[in-house]
Amino acid sequence: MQIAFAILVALTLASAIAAVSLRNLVHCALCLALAFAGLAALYLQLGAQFVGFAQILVYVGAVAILVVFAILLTRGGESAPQPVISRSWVAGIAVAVLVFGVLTKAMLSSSLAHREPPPKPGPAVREIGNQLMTRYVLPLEAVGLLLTAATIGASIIAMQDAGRKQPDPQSVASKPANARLRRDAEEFETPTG
Amino acid sequence: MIPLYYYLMVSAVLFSVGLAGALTRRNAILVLIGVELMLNAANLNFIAFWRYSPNPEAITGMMFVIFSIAIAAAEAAVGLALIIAIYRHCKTTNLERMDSLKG
Amino acid sequence: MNWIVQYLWLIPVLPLAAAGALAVTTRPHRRFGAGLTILAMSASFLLSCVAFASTLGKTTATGPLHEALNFPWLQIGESTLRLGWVLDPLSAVMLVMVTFVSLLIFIYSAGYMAQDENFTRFFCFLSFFAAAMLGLVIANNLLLFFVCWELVGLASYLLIGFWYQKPSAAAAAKKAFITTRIGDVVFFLGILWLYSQGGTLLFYDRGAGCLEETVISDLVGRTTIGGMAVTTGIGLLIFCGAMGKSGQVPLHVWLPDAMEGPTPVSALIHAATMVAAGVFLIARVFPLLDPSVIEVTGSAAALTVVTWVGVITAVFAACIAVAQTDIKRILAYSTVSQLGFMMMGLGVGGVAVGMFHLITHAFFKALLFLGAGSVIHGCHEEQDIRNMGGLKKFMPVTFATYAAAMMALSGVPVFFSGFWSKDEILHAAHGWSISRWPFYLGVFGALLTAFYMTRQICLVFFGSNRGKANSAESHEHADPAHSPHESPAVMTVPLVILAAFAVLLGFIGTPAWPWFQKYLSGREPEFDTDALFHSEVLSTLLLSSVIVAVGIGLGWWLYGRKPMRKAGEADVLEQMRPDIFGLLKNKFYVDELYETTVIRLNAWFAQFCAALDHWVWNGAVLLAGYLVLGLAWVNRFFDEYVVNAGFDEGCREIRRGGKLLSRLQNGRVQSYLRVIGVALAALVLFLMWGCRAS
Amino acid sequence: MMGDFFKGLLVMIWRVMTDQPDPKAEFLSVFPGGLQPLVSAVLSVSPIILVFATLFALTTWLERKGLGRIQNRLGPNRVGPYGLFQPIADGLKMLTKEDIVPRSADKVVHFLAPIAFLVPTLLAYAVLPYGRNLVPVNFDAGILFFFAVGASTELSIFMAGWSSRNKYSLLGAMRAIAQMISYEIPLILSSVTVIMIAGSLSLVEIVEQQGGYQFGWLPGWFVFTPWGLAGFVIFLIASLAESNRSPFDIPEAESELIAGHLTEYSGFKYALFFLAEYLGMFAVSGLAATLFLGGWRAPSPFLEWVPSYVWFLSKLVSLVCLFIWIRGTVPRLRVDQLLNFAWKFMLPMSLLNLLAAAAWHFTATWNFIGAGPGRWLLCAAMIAVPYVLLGRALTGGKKWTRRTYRFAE
Repeated sequence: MQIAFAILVALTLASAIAAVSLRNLVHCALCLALAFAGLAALYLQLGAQFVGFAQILVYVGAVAILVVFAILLTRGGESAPQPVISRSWVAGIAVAVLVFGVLTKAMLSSSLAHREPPPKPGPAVREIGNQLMTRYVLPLEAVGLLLTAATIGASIIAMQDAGRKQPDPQSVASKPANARLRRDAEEFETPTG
Repeated sequence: MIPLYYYLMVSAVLFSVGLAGALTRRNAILVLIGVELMLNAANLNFIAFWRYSPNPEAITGMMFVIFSIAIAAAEAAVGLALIIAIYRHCKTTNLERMDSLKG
Repeated sequence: MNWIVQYLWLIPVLPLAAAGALAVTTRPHRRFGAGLTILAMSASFLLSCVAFASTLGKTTATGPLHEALNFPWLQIGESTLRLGWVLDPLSAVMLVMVTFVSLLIFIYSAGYMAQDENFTRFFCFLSFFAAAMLGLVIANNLLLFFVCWELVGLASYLLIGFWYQKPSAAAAAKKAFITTRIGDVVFFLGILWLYSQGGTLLFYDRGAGCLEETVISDLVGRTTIGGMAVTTGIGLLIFCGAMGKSGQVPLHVWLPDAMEGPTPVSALIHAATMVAAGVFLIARVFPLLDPSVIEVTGSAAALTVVTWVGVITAVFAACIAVAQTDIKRILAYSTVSQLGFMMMGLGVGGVAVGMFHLITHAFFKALLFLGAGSVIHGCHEEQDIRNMGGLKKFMPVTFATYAAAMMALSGVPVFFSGFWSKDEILHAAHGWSISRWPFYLGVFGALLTAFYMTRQICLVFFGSNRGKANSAESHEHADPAHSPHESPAVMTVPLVILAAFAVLLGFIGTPAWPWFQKYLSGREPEFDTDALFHSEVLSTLLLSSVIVAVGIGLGWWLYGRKPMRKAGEADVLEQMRPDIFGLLKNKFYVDELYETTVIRLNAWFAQFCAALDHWVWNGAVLLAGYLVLGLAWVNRFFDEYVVNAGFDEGCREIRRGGKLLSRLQNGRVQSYLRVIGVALAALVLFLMWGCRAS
Repeated sequence: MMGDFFKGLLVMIWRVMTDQPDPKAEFLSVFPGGLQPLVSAVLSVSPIILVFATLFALTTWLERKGLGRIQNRLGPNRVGPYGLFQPIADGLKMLTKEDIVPRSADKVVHFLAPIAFLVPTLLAYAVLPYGRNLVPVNFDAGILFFFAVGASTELSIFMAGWSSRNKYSLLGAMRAIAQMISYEIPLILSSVTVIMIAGSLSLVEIVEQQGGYQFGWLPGWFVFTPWGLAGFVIFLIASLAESNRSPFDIPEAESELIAGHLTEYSGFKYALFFLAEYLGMFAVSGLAATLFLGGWRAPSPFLEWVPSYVWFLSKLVSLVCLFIWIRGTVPRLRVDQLLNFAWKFMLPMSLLNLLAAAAWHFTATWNFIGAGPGRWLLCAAMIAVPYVLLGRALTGGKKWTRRTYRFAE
């Protein structure tokens, strides 16, 4: 138990740090995916099966892919020649450390930090389903709406505006992946690296 | 058995790592990655508190995480689309050169 | 209240709706346009018939029953202006006549205008005109009457100028509009006077209307300049409007020129309906002119004027008609003279006599015009009767109907409607108390009528064809394209129907069985044949028959016996008395007279005004302008050197301050994020201490 | 000690053979408590790997034979009887080949890609119920797990394509990802119908639900309901695309971009990819069998005596044969056709199918005369009518002209 936890934490934190510190953006993205996977594993260890799998499905399966695509579309694929750390990095680090310190202080000073877990709760998936459909049905609807809006908005924002580049209407179809793919084809005619 | 504040520490570290990334990297996408990490740290907190709460039958924490995951996905999609649009507009993802809104 | 009265408004509204629909239809929908208008027209024709039937046998003690429906329309301070419509024998008769004739003419025009590119526009105007006319007929309020009256004028303007490409048509339209307008202004004065005196414009309002005892008996009491009764004055003013509309001398000049419009228009407006509106107006306001009809004693001086104007018009126009060569102009002048007859009839014999002639005349004159149209159509837009002749064999139907109409107009005894109606008038004139001259002049007019109609029909239908096709007699039917031909059925069928009516309609008003007169005056007709053989009735009958015979015989002797050989040849009368003929041919130089007097004066006055404008007002305006300019200049100076300077300084200061502040916003996302992070830390710390404290 | 080890082993095998509950218990009792979880894990994993590796070998042979027959060739017929040992020969060749890595390639990622591809694929097998009591892990969110790991293979494909610094590979990877994302949605939606009806995310539970026979003879498999049939078809098409098989094999279209993201791979890594793809295909067809074809259930009452895993395997293999057949028959799509098909046809149809399933669920309480046929007709109409309309709309009413063949002179 402890060992597994230690391994998972080490993996997660290491890959998270790598994700924000590596030079090559694609590596960053991959490490990010790894960190997400580690987090999912932590969820599983905490007995939140559904959330864990959802985490993998959404983050590793979708968000990481999105990030990768964005990186390639913004030609971040090759390692940046210029320094990747912004000029005011000292201040940034300082702020981060400050926040960390404050958080730890808050945590350690809180009473329930040393609480032990109660006996494992029963399988929660069916329960989650019921709750989603009954108590949380309104938030669920809202989230559905949000996701739809986000899909449409994202595809419209990222779409090559039709007038300029893609005269044919069907390639500006209701899907970024389509436009996306074509754009890759355009942007990566020349071998990169 | 692992006490709660291990998880809290982990999430704190994760949060500050994300914050540091968001604060120090030049590339907009990296900033977004940092933000995602911060979000996940928060999620970890929720799950941990749910698991360690006196009655885990009340699955509010998990619910919260589920919704936040969904929202994070949407946020990532829109954010990345915005970054792409910005890149197409001014040919850079370097945040320090995107300061046309300065006073 | 009779149910049909509730829905009387439908009668004018249906054609109006059709017109509106057509106004937005595009050119290609010819069939739709014609169909729609004809449909609407027939619908309102049926309604009118129902209304007519519902008025039969409804009488009151004093006279006919007037069923009026009034509603408040406009509230001005205390007084409400109420509009409404009325159904009584007068309007019912007019309704039936107008709708029926219009319907036939619509059908006819569908054939006549078939080639015209603005087909739909034409039907739109026609329908609009019919709507206005019907509104005028059912109006129960002098104002509403006037509105419809003006609309009718507008419609006639539009229709006369329908072929506005032709400058002559445009001029004619303008002439008609302005001439009638002169009359209308006076008419409107009359209305205003009536309103100021009587306080109401409703015709019938349960005893309080301006045509009913209370008001009338109140009005006849008052006198105005020259001891003239107010009613008389008002009546005269209103009569001026009637003069303008139905072309009485001296305002008749527009009517002949109005023949520039398409022939169905001439038939509809300038023969059957619109020009009759004037007569109808007089008939409508008859109590004002002659209070005695509603048992109110008062002067009927206005009627005398009406009579004299009518008589003069009748003879005057008849004389001119003798010498015209344009087929439609002849008819136009005959219309004028017939209108004169109607006026005279009203004057000497009352409503019934005039209206009877109006109705019969409407039918046969419409028929004449349609026949003329068919002739013109058949002769390829040829209008000069000298270039016609011998059309009898080319267009038999037209000829038959035309002949019937001609005989009706010139009043061939017994079998033709014109005979009875005109005889009524003559008979009434014979019995007129004031003077005998109207009678003699009327007889003379009737003689002339018969004469010129005979002349026309001889020149048009008998003899040999003098058309361009075979001006050289070498080949009779060389090119059938140019030889005259009969018109299509859609045009001839209305002719036949109208002819039937032109013949038969007379019998509803014979002295033996005066149904029409009784109906109008709201009494039961009784049938007695010996009324026919009453001495002076019989004598007038015989006299008018003799007149007609003489007139026709003269015409035949002069024109029928040895028909005109070729187009260029001079008229027979011209050969005898060139001077008179010339005088008549040029319409007594009335137009020229107006040209030299009225219009010249007008032009001179206009120039005077222009000069005044240019020198006096213009100067004043310029002066004011320069004054303002000077002020503006001073103003500007002040602005630039006082206000602007101060503001510039202030703005510069403000901008400097803004620059300083805007340093904070350097547009870097991450710096904002940093601030947020610090704020977060601060917040957490604050909360912790807050908890500790509490 | 040794005795009851073998006894336990034999008992376990017997129990497995005869579908008895909890086969491992007796054998595990042999081991000390600390070891038991490990041993049980090994016991669950090793047979899966063995069976499916063999199946992979056989399938390659079967595919080449079948394609050969379809294309009127003989196919492999040199090594062993009917060329049965061909896979072994291929395997040897693969393992002994030189492993080439391009100089400019990103070494680490290039190396990690095949592993990152293989591992999730193997993980997916953890939740499939192979027999009546034969399921490695019975998650109560099993199907979600399956899709989660399935989704994480896309990243590995991207790794492969991006790391080998080759435009063909990159294009292939991009195509693959676009295609997988696009077809994951119909895949998941069509299985959501099953989840809705079964009311559970656990595959075991789902198979339980499909028991019994309607009308006495028709098995209660979900494929025998209107929505189930439609869902099954959608699922099959989507899973074809998910496993990059013809006609959706444009990511590795040999003729356009030479094997796509596999261009720069050779030898063992290539073999891993190859293996992983086939394993993925097995897994997904296994899932199809579990969701729609009643998993390990027998098609009719009098065949109940046959062991359940036989049924499962036979269904799986027949699905695989179907895949092979399709590959031999249908030509490859263009990219835009592929994506349009996914987003304009598959997605709406699967959504409608969801509605139909909902209708099925709510009409279950009908109890008037002809209720059964009634709900059948209703759901069938709810699927068929939009299908026809959508088809009309998408083909734009264009007539299919006769295909014209052009030959090179």
